[in-house]
Amino acid sequence: MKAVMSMTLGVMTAIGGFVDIGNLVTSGITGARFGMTLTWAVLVGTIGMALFAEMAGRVTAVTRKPVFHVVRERLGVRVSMVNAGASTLLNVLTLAAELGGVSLVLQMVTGISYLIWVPLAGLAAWLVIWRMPFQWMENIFGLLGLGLIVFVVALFRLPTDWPAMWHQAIHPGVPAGQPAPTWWFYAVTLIGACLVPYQVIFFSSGGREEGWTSESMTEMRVNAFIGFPLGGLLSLAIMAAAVPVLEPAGIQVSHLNQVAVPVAVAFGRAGLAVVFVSFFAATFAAAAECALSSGYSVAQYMGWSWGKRHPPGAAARFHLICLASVIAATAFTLTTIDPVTVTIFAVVLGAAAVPLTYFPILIVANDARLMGERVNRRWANAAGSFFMLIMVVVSLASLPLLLLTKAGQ
Amino acid sequence: MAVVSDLASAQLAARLGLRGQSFPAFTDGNITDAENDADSVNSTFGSRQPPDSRSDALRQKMLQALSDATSALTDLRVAVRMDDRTQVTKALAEVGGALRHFEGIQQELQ
Amino acid sequence: MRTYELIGCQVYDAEGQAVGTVHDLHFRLRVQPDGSQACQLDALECGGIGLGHRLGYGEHAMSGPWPFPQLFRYLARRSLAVPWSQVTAVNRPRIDVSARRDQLRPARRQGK
Amino acid sequence: MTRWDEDEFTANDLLLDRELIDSRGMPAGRVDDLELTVPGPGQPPVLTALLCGPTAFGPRLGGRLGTWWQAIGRRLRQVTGSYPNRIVVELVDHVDRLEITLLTPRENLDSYRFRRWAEEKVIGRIPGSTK
Repeated sequence: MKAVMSMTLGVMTAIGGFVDIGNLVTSGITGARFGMTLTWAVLVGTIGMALFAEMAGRVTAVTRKPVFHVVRERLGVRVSMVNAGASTLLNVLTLAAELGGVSLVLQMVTGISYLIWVPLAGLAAWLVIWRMPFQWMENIFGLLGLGLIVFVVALFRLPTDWPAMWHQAIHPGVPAGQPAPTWWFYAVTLIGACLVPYQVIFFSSGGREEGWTSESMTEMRVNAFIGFPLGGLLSLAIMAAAVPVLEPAGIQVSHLNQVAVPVAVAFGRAGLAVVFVSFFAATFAAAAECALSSGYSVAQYMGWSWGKRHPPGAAARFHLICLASVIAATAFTLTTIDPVTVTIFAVVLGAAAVPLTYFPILIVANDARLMGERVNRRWANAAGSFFMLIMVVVSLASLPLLLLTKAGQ
Repeated sequence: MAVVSDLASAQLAARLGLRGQSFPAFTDGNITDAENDADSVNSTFGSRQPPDSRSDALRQKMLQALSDATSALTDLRVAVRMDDRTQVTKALAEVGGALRHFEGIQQELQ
Repeated sequence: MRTYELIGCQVYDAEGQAVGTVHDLHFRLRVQPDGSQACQLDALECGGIGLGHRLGYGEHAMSGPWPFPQLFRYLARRSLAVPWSQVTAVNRPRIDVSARRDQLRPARRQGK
Repeated sequence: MTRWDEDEFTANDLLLDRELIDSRGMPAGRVDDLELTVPGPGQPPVLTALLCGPTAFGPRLGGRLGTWWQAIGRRLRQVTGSYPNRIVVELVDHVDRLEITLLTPRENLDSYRFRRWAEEKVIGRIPGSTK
């Protein structure tokens, strides 16, 4: 019974944990502007994430070391330094976007400018890293993040034209009157939002924090193969909710509060309250995970002790890096750059760096000397290579599209 | 057209407010965002020089529509903050008018 | 002596022909006369593409993903093992060896 | 006597960049370089110590970044000269594909001052750092 309990808990936290500011913003924008024609991008991103998360989780469970711990031995000093450096910078940028998201949610609720909330959000995120036990952090915010299901329920209250949306999803194509490059740009942002580097860094390091062993393989696989896809479904629900409400009225999403409007139309104040709580939980959990991931990347590269399972004093430099990234992200967000724009840039730059983050996972999961009989099967390699190809294409297309469409104008 | 989106967004938010389906801070946030976006469109559009006379007439009409839109949004924000239902409904009518004005211009452009 | 003084050096054989750059050091465990064990530098692995070895593709233990095992085995086929006993001079970035290029046998990994 | 997982291996296989775990299971950095010494004339060099720290890591990085990294290391350790932290082979307990375990706790290793600085000057000062 206890195993089933912890399994369901794991799935729920994976669902709640999957969605972050990147998914909220990109799903809201694309739903309002392109309807459901970009459903395929969310599916590609989610399946790719589930696949590589399972591989990374398997490496962690078998070797009892997070996957990026082995990267420096595999890619050599220079290449792995580029990998660690790039993912740390990306983690800080994503952390800035997440802190911006948390502050925007608090602005939605209180009406007080988000800039006031940024330092408080940063301090709260750091306090969670500093003292909140790892399991609590996962469970509390993961479960609260489940509130996003309100978008799924809202679809049944809203005048949703299911056949038309289903048709759009099945026959993806640039909707009439919309510029093709912008459509492809948002496809890249949706895929990037699902494959944000910190998520796989956190998934595998978190697995080590929770002490996964070969016995916890099923729990890990349930998290990866059920938790993440359901998280992807939530992103689709947010996109779908915008179609019956925002698209007909010609409303383009450029602020986070517009993403919540469809639930207000469906359920009024009660619905809004649930959205506020789940938006807060999703972005706040992501902020804590981002800060931890920058600590994980640097500490695992340098061989320092890391993780929340040690008292902070025993992993001093790890906590120093986490603290520094929270301060840097808070300062970056306080420069009043619009958090939504920061999110788009973080997601697109993430998409550009995706192969750098995911390629080592594919390699390490194939080493029989490390993985024993848990090495990648043929299907895992075939699917992994297929998605790696997609990731390379997405990565090559991301920056040109960013410049061409001036971040999705 | 970005301004059409701002007008529609503010209109929807105000209607939700009137129907009690939203929180004051949330309605106000949506309308203020719309107003700020419309202002920035207004200022960037105003600074551009038209190439020839036909587009100059069009530009005058557009400038007029833009300033109507921004003032309508400001009236709406003020009304919502005063929480005065009649003022809000009046401002909503103004926003609706600006919206129809823009739809007219869009027909003309096609 | 430290590894960075060896790894990355260009190896030249008796006739001054370039054999390749050193990408790894091969060690063998030996029991010393006084009973203690020592980890002796047995040979320098040079030539070919070191990346394949680095990624772990040197020893047929990698099950995929296609095409990497085949690709890296092809790229690494020219890697040679230069026994340390035949090294005559080490002054970075050049290492001189007394043997001739064709006398050198391929790096141990291909055999296993 | 060090227990080796394999009796024939290469530096990249088992040694370079491997994580060092001290006798209490705490990470103690990574092997940034190896020290080889020739015991006598005509004899092949033998591994005598594992080296870690910025002054060991810098040269392997190479290029401007490497020299810059090394310079930082030298400044951090002017007290004991620029030679990197040395972990003699006799202190090594077991070497396998995953990690290298040592026979002493990491406090005994003269590892870098950055860890002590972070522990005492920054993290130690924040309440709750020892719980």
